[in-house]
Amino acid sequence: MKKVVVLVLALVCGMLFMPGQCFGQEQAAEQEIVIDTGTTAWMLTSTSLVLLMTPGLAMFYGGLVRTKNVVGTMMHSFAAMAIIGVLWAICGYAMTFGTSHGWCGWDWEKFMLSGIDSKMRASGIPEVVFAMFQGKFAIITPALIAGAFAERVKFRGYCILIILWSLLIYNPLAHWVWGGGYLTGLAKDFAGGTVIHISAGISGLVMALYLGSRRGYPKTAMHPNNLVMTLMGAGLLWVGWFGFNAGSSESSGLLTGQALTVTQVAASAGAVTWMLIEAFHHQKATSLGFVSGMLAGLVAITPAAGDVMVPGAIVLGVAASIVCYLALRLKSKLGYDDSLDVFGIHGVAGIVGALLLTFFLRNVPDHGIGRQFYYQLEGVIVSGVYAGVVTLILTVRIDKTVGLRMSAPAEMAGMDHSLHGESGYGMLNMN
Amino acid sequence: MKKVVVLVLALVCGMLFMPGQCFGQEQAAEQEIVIDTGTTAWMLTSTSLVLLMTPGLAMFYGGLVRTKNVVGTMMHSFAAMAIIGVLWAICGYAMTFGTSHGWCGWDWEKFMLSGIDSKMRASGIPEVVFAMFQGKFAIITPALIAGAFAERVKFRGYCILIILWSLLIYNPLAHWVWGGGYLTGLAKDFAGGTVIHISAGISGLVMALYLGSRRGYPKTAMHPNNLVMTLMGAGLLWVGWFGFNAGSSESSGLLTGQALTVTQVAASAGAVTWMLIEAFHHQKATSLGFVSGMLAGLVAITPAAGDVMVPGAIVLGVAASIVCYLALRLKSKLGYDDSLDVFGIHGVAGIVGALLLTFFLRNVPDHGIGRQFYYQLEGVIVSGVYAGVVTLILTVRIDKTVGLRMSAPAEMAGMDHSLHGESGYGMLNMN
Amino acid sequence: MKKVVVLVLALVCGMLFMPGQCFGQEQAAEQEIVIDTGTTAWMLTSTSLVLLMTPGLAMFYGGLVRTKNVVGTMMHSFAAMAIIGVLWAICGYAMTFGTSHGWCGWDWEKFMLSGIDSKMRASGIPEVVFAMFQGKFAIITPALIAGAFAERVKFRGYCILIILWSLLIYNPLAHWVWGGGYLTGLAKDFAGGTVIHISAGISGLVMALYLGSRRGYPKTAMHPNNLVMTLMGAGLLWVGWFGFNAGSSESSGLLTGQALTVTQVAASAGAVTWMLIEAFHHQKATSLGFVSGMLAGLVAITPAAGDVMVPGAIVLGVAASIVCYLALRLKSKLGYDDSLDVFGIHGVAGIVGALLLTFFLRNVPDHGIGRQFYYQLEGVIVSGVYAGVVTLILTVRIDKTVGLRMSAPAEMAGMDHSLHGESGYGMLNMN
Amino acid sequence: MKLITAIIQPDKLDEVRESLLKAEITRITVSRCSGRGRADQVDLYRGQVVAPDLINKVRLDIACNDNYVDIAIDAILTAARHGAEGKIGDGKIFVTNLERCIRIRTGETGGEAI
Amino acid sequence: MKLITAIIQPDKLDEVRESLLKAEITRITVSRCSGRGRADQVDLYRGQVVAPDLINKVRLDIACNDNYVDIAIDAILTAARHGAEGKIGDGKIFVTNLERCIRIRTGETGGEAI
Amino acid sequence: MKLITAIIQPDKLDEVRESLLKAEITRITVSRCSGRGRADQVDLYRGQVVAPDLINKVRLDIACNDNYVDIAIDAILTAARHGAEGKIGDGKIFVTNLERCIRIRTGETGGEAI
Ligand SMILES: Nc1ncnc2c1ncn2[C@@H]1O[C@H](COP(=O)(O)OP(=O)(O)O)[C@@H](O)[C@H]1O
Ligand SMILES: Nc1ncnc2c1ncn2[C@@H]1O[C@H](COP(=O)(O)OP(=O)(O)O)[C@@H](O)[C@H]1O
Ligand SMILES: Nc1ncnc2c1ncn2[C@@H]1O[C@H](COP(=O)(O)OP(=O)(O)O)[C@@H](O)[C@H]1O
Repeated sequence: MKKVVVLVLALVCGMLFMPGQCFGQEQAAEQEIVIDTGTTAWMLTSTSLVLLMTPGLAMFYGGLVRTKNVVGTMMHSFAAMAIIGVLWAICGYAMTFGTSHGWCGWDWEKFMLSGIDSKMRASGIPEVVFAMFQGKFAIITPALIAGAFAERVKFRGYCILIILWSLLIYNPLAHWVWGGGYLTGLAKDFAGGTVIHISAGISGLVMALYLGSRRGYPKTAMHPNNLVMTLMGAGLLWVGWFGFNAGSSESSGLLTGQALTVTQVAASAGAVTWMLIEAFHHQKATSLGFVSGMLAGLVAITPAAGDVMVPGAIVLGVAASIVCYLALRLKSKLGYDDSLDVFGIHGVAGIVGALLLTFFLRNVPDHGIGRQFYYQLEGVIVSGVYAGVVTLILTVRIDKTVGLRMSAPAEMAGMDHSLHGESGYGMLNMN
Repeated sequence: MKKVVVLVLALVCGMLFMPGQCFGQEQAAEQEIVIDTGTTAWMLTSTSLVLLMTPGLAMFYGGLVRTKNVVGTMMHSFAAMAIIGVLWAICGYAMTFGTSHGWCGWDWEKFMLSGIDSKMRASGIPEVVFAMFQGKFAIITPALIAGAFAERVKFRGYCILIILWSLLIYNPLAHWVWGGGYLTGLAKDFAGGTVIHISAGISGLVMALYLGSRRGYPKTAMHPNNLVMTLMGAGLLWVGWFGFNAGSSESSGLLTGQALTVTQVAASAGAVTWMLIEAFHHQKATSLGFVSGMLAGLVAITPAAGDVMVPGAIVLGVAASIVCYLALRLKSKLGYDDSLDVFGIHGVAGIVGALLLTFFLRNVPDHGIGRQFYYQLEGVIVSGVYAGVVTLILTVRIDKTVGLRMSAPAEMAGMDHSLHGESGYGMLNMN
Repeated sequence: MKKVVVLVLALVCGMLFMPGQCFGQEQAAEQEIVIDTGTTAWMLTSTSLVLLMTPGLAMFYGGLVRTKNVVGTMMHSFAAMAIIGVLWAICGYAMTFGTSHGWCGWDWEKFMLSGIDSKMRASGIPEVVFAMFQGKFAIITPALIAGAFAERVKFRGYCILIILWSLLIYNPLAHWVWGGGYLTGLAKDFAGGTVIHISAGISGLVMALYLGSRRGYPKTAMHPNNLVMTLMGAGLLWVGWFGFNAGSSESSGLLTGQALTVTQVAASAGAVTWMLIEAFHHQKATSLGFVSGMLAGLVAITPAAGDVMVPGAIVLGVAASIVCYLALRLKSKLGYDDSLDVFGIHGVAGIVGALLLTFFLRNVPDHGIGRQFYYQLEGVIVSGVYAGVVTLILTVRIDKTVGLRMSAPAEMAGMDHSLHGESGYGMLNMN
Repeated sequence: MKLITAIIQPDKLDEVRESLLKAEITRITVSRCSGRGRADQVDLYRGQVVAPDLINKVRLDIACNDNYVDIAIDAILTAARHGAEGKIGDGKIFVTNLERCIRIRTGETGGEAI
Repeated sequence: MKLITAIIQPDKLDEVRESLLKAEITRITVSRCSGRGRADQVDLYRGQVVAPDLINKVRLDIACNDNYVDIAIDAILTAARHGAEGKIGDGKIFVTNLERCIRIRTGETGGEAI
Repeated sequence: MKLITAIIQPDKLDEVRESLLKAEITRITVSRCSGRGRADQVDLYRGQVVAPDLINKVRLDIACNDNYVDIAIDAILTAARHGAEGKIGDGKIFVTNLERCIRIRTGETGGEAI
């Protein structure tokens, strides 16, 4: 814990002496871009919607674990909101969208967002709005990973992990794909299929493998403590995804509408497909299946939202659902414990979406479908390998020093009792 | 189940061979309408808000049934999100807003939304945004009906029912009232009082009567399993209704603001009225009463939102609350089992709103109040009779073939166990 | 109860004879302001977001009380939504933003919002939208206070209290600070630090002291019945606060983006700080601590949102968290029962924010920091003293007449049973 | 040693506990249950026997030495009744024989471990 | 007087209650529990003994006079079984001796108070 | 046959179950309860006797044949204690006599049905 504090103190000090308001001059020149209040309004709304996804994810994940881990699991998402919330404003935005220096970007004037306080972007929105919108993506990505090692990690280790993960993996990756780095403009990744879902999926897989299964898995069935809350969370995720995808157009117009449309269609198609599969296999359509299919559809359309039309969205949703369903069956055969299927849904559907979108592009690129597919593959592999390798290093280091895996008695007692000293549902006992 | 699959397969095949991107030429001409980013932003937001109402409804309804049916009841709303979500994009929009052919509309270029991919509407928003906004209404309407026969229908039958209900009832009705059909422009129905609430209310009533009561009703009190969740759902419904009503102005200006204002006022007035009634009758104001009054107010203002002012909104809210309260008392006398009062609230308050609004119009129409009242009555009767008759036919057919009513043992065991193989609140038992 | 009804009836009658639509002429002149659809869109969205905070607050507070009081506690927020919802439209807006008459404002044309039905504001939004946005603030403020005397007040007394509190405290205060009253323009209060949080905090403190502790406090630990719901509520509050603060800019541009940015940063900084403090003191970071810190940060940035930059936001968040943490420790020493820490969080963080912001202003005012600090202090003291004194008078009067404190047996049985005849979680028992 | 099991109305829990405390009985185990007693609502509905609904109750389990049994029962009886004459649904008390009792912390058994 | 405690599957609760009603046994207390019976899922997992998961069950407590005991047990047995031959997990019935029984409302004791 | 009822701390549930499994006791019923044991927090508050709060506990019910009783108790005792010396609140074990036991699926009774 001490190390964290030192880090934080260092940053706080740094910020007090930073060159605050001295960028006034340079800004003047750019100020001619007129503000587009409509686009700004939609980007502000999108920012709110994407932020809403994080509590939505907390509910989604929180409902799926066992009762004794519900608070701990929700805290994984909430902690990301707070920790990355500060970190992104301090240096994350600068690393991602600063002038490219190869591995990552950096501009001192973007440090603490001070230099962009009154800048505008070419799209007619204030740059701070763009920075905040992007910050919400940086928040939700580490929160996603937490599902892979649910119910068995220490909170302290987790906090340190997401700080480092964000600095060493998310920011560079996002920089490469969106910020002017070397993948920018090649692979199509409209709203973060590679940067967010594939990187989270692979990182989750690596950590789940390294940390090992929960005690008792897979012999002991671990039933969701609150499917009702998982459904509520799924509802918020769906709605929030409109901000996620349609907001990624950085506009409020045709492209925005198109992105929203295919998002809606792919989510629906994914959910319907999973229900049908289950109806055939088990004669019963489960609600957990429904939300898994919905999520698969949403993840698959994420990289494609700006570039495919309704039929493509249906195919992507259907395909993602089918492939994820098979992936989950494979997982139970392989027996590793990716507890809430971060890889099985986000990783797999992310890959399906990133590759399959090539065949449903609204405008076929000049370099042809084959070449585009190659770019897509490159994006997938680069994100996957980079995220996987660095995550492994981080996990090992943290587990060896601060400790990441909970002790057996603590795990049996549950995270809520052992790590947070609370219990999620006081109502269960008379009080 | 097989039939459903065949249907879906057929549609999917159809879509793969459809004339995809061949409408490019015709669009060029219309492209001169400049996009209004502000209006687009609000319509995108409204679309998100109305989508949020469906999980809100799932929570509202889910909290009111017994514990053993909570997942099944929430799945009614979620299934509508997915199924109608796909169906609307494929053919619902074309049937509703295509060129009128009498019973319904149709344009091949609206099939799969392909031809409108880059069209604009006169209001300055992309047509896909309008299509998505309208699609959310198509989703929530069948979900509303599900409350009338809660706790006793088979999931498979329900899914087939809502597909057919949407195709045969919702799309034509919406076409008549909004899409250029023969009622367009006569009856005032700003945001769907007739199309949505009256048609859902009457359909629910018909189905509740045909399917019969839940086992044990009304002797056995059936307590809500989670009023707390019902309250949360009510909160989301209220907020979502701003999108519902203010979004129906298809603008971001004066009319939008006026619609939002009266929505807020009518909801408040309805809730306050019900609390006062209960305070007099029972000395206790229940939370269930509160949300019922709120809902009555919201439903009543729906057809009127664009045309009445604050005093009218108060009267509508108060009147709807009083009439619904009486209607529910009458129901318990009559003894039929409209489980969550779809008719008692949506049907009755919808009728109250549609008729009463005539006397509070901001601008009295040229043809006079009497004539307007006649139009309103016509709208109510046409929607009610059409929805009622077709629903009856559908219900009987489905119940006789696929089966709609659950068997007695399955009903006693609960939908969650019998139909979905899940239980909503794992936390209730040690695990 | 009778008195309430008489009041309501009187108002309803008044409204039916009011000079309704006779303001048409005067409006014509102002109609030249063109509507800004983008700003309108954002203000409509903000209105929805701030409304969402009230159910969010219901969840936040509802989760913290004991099981037997969950419905009653949530109803405090919901009742405010309905009661103040009507009251604000009838006369609240007129009292706050009408032409100043010293103690409060008033314009007959603002009564029932009739005269502003089609007016525009200089910012390019319809005045009704502004009225509705402001109305949401009027709703949430009394709902906030309810946390201070949770689990022990009669519902009837509470309803009367919030009506009078709104009329006699909120409307005048808001008028002084924002509506053209004598504090307007002096103290910086961007989104309601003094008017909302300090006034609510002090009022809560006064009432908690007057009404006395809950039976058993502080010897008996009173565990939260549903921390999970409190976390969900916290999520909604954070998201809603974007509307609260960024909406208070009454624009959709640079200032809006800046306000949103510092809101995000201060919330994060507050939450992180509280987690660190707890990690040091107790080796465990609780979720309740997390949300307390988050709330402290959000409250502290509220008056400052338009005027500080990221470093200032971090300092405000950190400082608010630390001071609130100390305040809560002090409270447990003093032993009074501000049940959900309305004063400890809203009051204290509100004061911290209002004073501290002076030192982080983006643009130092011409009259210098010292003078500004004096204005801030004046704002704090005026709001605090006025709210405190009038609240005390109201509380005593209502407690002596209608009754405010529940009887001992009723309190032991719980509000849900005694006052509402319901139980929040039917699922807890087999049914 | 006896095991006293009382089923009471939830709204009386606090009063019963205070009454037991006054009688110096502090150890107790409480759990939720649902129940149906006097079954006056049982009836035929459309010709079918219908299971009447269950009502929320609270179950108290108190292990005590023989000389405390009557004291405990009296404490419950006075506090759990609604009004002077009681109301239907006020509840019931069951007494069974307790053969052994062991305190987990110390391993003590018998009367001392109660 | 005996106290009958039955652990049954949740989906059979309504059927069991109707069956008891037919046998004129109306008074009952119901609560949630989790259980594990026939432990065929217990196994070694990577060399460790693993606690198999608990399954949702419902617990019925019925106090009745001696002449009603067999009637009650029969009523439960018929209704709680899944299918004609029963399924693993169908549950179990325990009978203990009830020494005293007191109706809180009236203070009646013994057989009349059941 | 005896019925063993143990009230333990929730965080020890998994350990106790593993310990019972090792002792070859697999059948069990578990439910939530709240409890108050050593009542050192009871006190006067502003002159009023106050009901101290209830703490979350878990209740285990194990029916077993006489020769298994001590084995089961030992298994619980070792696993449910916090640390070597135990902590206040570790819980308690009650043993009552079980007269009959019936397996619903087969209708078997007595020792075999346990
Ligand atoms: N014979 C019984 N067996 C099991 N539980 C009982 C019995 N009698 C009463 N109870 C429990 O006590 C609760 C209150 O019973 P009450 O209605 O006061 O009893 P009575 O009808 O005998 O006056 C019931 O809801 C039930 O849970
Ligand atoms: N010996 C026992 N002690 C405690 N509870 C038992 C016992 N045997 C069975 N139960 C309870 O009965 C439930 C159903 O048991 P079941 O699997 O039908 O028993 P069996 O394996 O003996 O056929 C179990 O889940 C458990 O709650
Ligand atoms: N005499 C009793 N009657 C009923 N329950 C008891 C009794 N003694 C203990 N318990 C239960 O056991 C739990 C743990 O008790 P504990 O504090 O360990 O007991 P002790 O104070 O005797 O050491 C209590 O919370 C309560 O639920």
